[in-house]
Amino acid sequence: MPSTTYLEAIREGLWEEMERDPNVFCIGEDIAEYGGAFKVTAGFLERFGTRRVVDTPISEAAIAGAAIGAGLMGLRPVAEMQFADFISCGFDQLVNFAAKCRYRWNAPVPIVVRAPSGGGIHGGPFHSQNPEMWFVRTPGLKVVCPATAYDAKGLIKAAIRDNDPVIFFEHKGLYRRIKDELPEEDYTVPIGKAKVVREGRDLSIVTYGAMVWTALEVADRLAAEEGASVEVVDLRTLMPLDRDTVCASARKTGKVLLVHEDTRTGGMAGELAATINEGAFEYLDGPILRVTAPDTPIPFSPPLEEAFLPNADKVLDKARWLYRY
Amino acid sequence: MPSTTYLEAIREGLWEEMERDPNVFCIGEDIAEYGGAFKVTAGFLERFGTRRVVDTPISEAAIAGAAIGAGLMGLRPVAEMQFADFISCGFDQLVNFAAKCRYRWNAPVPIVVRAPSGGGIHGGPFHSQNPEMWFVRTPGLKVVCPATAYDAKGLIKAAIRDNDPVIFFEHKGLYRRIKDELPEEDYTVPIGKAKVVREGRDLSIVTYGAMVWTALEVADRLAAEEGASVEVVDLRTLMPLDRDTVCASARKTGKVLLVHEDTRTGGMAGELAATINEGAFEYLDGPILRVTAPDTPIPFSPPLEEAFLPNADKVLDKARWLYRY
Amino acid sequence: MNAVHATSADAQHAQEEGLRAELAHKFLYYMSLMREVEDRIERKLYRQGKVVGGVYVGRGQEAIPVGSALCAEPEDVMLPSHRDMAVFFIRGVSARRVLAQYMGRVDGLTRGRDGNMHMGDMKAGVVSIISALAATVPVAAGVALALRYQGKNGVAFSYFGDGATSRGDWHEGVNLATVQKLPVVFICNNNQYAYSTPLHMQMACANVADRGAAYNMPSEIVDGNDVFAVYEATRRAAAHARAGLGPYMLECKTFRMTGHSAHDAAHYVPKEMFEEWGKLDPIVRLEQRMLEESWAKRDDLDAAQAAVKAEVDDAVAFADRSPWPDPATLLENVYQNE
Amino acid sequence: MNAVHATSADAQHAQEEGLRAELAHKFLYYMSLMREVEDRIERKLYRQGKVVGGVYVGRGQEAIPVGSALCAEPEDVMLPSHRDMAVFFIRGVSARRVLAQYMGRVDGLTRGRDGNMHMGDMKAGVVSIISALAATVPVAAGVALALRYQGKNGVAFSYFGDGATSRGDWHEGVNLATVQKLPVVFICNNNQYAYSTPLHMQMACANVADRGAAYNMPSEIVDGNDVFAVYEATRRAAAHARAGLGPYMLECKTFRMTGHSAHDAAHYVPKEMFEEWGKLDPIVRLEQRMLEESWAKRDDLDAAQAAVKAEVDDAVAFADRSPWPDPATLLENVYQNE
Ligand SMILES: Cc1ncc(C[n+]2csc(CCOP(=O)(O)OP(=O)(O)O)c2C)c(N)n1
Ligand SMILES: Cc1ncc(C[n+]2csc(CCOP(=O)(O)OP(=O)(O)O)c2C)c(N)n1
Ligand SMILES: [Mg+2]
Ligand SMILES: [Mg+2]
Repeated sequence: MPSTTYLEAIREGLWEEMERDPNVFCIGEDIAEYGGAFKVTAGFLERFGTRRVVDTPISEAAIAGAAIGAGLMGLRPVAEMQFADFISCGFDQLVNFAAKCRYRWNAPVPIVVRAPSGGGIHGGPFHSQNPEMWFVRTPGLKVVCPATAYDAKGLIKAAIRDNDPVIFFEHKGLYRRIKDELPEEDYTVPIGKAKVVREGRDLSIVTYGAMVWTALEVADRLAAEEGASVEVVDLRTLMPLDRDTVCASARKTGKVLLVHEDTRTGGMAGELAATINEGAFEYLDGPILRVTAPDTPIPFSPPLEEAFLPNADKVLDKARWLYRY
Repeated sequence: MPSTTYLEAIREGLWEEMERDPNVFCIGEDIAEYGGAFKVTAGFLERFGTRRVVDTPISEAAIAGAAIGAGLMGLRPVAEMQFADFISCGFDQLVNFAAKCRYRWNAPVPIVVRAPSGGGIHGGPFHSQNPEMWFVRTPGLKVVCPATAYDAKGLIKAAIRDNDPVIFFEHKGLYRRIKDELPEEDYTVPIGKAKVVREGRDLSIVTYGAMVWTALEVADRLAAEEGASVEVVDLRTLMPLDRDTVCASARKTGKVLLVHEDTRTGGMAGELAATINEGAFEYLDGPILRVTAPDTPIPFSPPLEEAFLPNADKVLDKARWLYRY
Repeated sequence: MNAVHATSADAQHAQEEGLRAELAHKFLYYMSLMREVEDRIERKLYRQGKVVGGVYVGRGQEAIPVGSALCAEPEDVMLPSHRDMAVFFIRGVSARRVLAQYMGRVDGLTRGRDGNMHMGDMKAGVVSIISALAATVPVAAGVALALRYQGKNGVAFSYFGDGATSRGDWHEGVNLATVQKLPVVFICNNNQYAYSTPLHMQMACANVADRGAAYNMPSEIVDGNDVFAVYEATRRAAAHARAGLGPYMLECKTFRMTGHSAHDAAHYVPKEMFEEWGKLDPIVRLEQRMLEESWAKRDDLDAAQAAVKAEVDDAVAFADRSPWPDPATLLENVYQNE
Repeated sequence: MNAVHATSADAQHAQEEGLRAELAHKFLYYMSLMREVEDRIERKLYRQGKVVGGVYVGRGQEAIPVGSALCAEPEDVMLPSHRDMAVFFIRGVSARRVLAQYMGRVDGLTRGRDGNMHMGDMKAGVVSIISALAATVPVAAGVALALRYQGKNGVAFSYFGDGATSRGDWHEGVNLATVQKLPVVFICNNNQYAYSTPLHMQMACANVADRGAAYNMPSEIVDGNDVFAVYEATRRAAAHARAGLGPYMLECKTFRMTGHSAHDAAHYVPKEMFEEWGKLDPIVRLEQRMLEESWAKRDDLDAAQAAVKAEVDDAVAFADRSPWPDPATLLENVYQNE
């Protein structure tokens, strides 16, 4: 198989699910004739028609709400937010309607909301956000953040087949940067399972999304520099959180560095720090540290954005410190 | 001075600020003639007129947006959400407009959004939520959660005088349950400062909102039971977070129990766990633990709601365990 | 016209009369049942502390859910708002289960997890509201989209109050439904207040129906206290939607004959409005018409009311016996298989 | 009519002519400046990589910001959308600063913290948009509320595209403004597309102005490519709002003579539309009228265009010299005193 980009992997996963299950359909802004702002659904209109590729007015609440209504009826809508940043415009539908139907009245809402997120593309404060924590903290929603093309395809398929609402964050910076050889056959990646993407003994870096690649680079560099053996855990799903894999890694290495592109306060690292405290405190040989974006909006200008985003140098600094601790 | 309820304290603070500063005005649903769903603004219409007590249509986004517009013009709007649960309907205005104006274009948005939150009143999934973390994780917003009548009055005044957007969570369960003798004179309580409400040596309970009272009860009970000296820290403000006070307490007692009424995953306890790890790891004599509501919507029926909410028994169990650790 | 024709016309007329009489009895049953259940809840169970939390009733507005929902076909899907209890009865949900819902018991549609009208059952074709007003409007568009997608001939019935039309979700949902020409009947109960807020502080247009122009959507004003009028209008609206012509809105003018909720004395409503609208009580009007048209005698009506009371007595007893939810189940069903 | 009268009428006429000519020159200056700055950005700086991120231009729509904003009084507050660059120029923000903004430099209105039209300056009376479309509409209501509160006679100018009217925030903002009778002029540039989505997939009504009925708001359709028409209509609208009669909406029909953004080739737009609307270019039309009315000679116009080009040359050079923001400032000004 030729090498497939992260974006193409999502497109393929979506396409195959549309082929497999006539209940799957797409809904969003500019997704039909235009094929979506990032062209994830390019060609879908020609293959599946307007019935299954539904262009909407600029109405994120209506997109979310219509997906919910169709989901309650047994369809499997895949809604696209043009940018994850606009998900706040349909927020109530997701956190209050979709998230609580099953618990309240036993009504499954099997929807997927695709949300292109993340920085590094000079998108500025409104085209670069990482809003995953709004949803991680909302019981009833699942939150997925793939880092690789393989996982992106396997997870979009799993999300579509899942019987709960899934917010699917696609990192824009990975869309065309990351590739994988993908299997010919149908496969899924289970929601709720983290993956140890590199085994190590001395230090764990727990992360997700684009920062997985940063962590891998840091693992290489710290090995070269100090002979350190760094384990990298890719969470892949933030909710439900695979606490076992995280704690197992913490128990094994005794030192944990948490990394995310999202801003610091109230970010995923906090939840992980609490989890590791609860599940591996006695194994810790050093403080649980975190490298994250600072608590600011995401600036536009390249030098500011670069200063804002975590990168390998920043992660390496903390990793080295913790390794030597 | 006669004893003043938490609700009355907020009302007084708001009233006095309206008297003090002609730029302060209120905007929200049913706040004028009706005086608000909880009667916080009862009598305001008669005193201040429709110009300064603005009833709106059912439009949380418009309430938030209009407050922002007026704030940009130099007024000091105090917007009321009828219940904190509806803040998700005006979400984008708060997290994307209000939060980012100062950073982006140096435009202060001195607004206060009052949001009656919290459970224990059989309000069910849509009238009991604690949505503070949506805002704590959004740089540019301040988040305040008073636990006492004294603080409620001092903080609403500080919030109104603050030049940044403040989300002011009022715990509905405290409205009429909690009282204080309030000073005659004008006073404020600084935003961003936690308070050690009970000094102790053996164990710290860090919490906020209604759970402060639970923590104090637990401190008494653990003292009686085991002779333990429990320190209780009331955060009062969640953002900006007073990390120093939290870490100082952790360094002093070496054992920290984090408590909140909000659900577990992605809750404030995570942020605190990370903060304490970073600032007091070497002083820890036991794992940082947390007692929170579980990750479910908030159920309506009294036996379920009781099982859902953290209470003194649940906190005491963990506190005892940690004390003996 | 010859004898045969005359006879068949007579027969048809008689048959129509019979159908109308039958319909009137159905109307009466459901309207009375709703009135009685809500009365018990608001005036007894709530005051006894057996119903807790927010209680909103539809007293005086019963003609709207009843007249409209009785037009619905089995495939149609209902999205009632918080003053439309009769929709549940018409969809086959018993008074027993509704009362158990209000009392937070396991036999309620949400098994105690939610209260009052916050309930639904997809098997009965009823979607639960959430508190956020108008949130069901975009959801109704999605339901209608699915009905069409699935090749069904069903219609979504989307209910809301006058105040809910101020919400962004309302606009987005109606706009999407009209652009997509989806089979939705929008049913507004314009009871002239939203909590304490009178209509003119909610919208600058005189009628909710005036909002229809913004969506090029046919919109009709209906006497919401005349159950026959609601029924006829809904038939027109549903036929329009079912024919693939897109959404249709009904503005049913009515009045909320109570406070906003059980704890609201509605001091802000001029007394005369209660008096004036009290004279237009939809159940009284229906009974009068039934007597006038000789569809029923006073005795029949009394018997019907007695039967409803008995049914509700039984339902209250049932609900009162229904177990409380087991706290051990608290964590179940947030996600599937948990 | 005696001689004195005739003379004074003539004088008045001459004076009016003079004013119109002067106005036309102003129109031309601002429209040309916007066109030229945006051309440089889209066709040069963006392709050179000197402007990064999303670039949206208002080519062909310049008459709308220019004709409307030139009606604004100093106290009025502008809330431009993303194709209204000229509003900034009219409010005294130089081309230098606008270009520095696009290039992410410290001399941009956001000092590099945000890009393109995401900028504002309360001292100039301009509120910055955020990306979320129509989010400024409720904010405009709040600005207008404040103007009235403060006893000012100002008006808020709220700009948006056709597609933005689908958003809930638009509805809520317009509804609040009309209920409160706030001094807002709503100015829609209906350029017939929202990104790739044509009008009929955005709304079921034929005109954005049709939405006005839902709010009992006077709404006028204007030739958006005729700057005089926009100017006259805005004067009517602003006078209405200023007189305390509440909001007034203008739907300026126009066409987006580009793709949605610099990276969109707009294959989905039928070629004929570009051709047809190309003939209605507002700058060309204005120049023609100026020649016809003898307000200017060809040479004057050429000189004016040359002056604009020179101004923009200077502005680009300025922006290019403007420093990058210092990464050390990253954390500043999230809150006050930080
Ligand atoms: C988004 C939102 N804001 C506020 C409320 C609180 N609230 C509940 S009912 C109500 C009034 C509703 O008025 P209307 O839509 O006319 O329905 P009615 O109660 O009159 O039937 C309000 C303000 C809510 N439920 N949702
Ligand atoms: C809430 C929201 N959803 C989606 C977008 C992405 N987006 C940016 S501009 C645009 C089209 C806007 O159309 P219109 O309002 O007609 O303005 P125009 O660009 O045509 O001037 C879209 C969909 C956005 N900015 N905000
Ligand atoms: Mg109403
Ligand atoms: Mg447009």
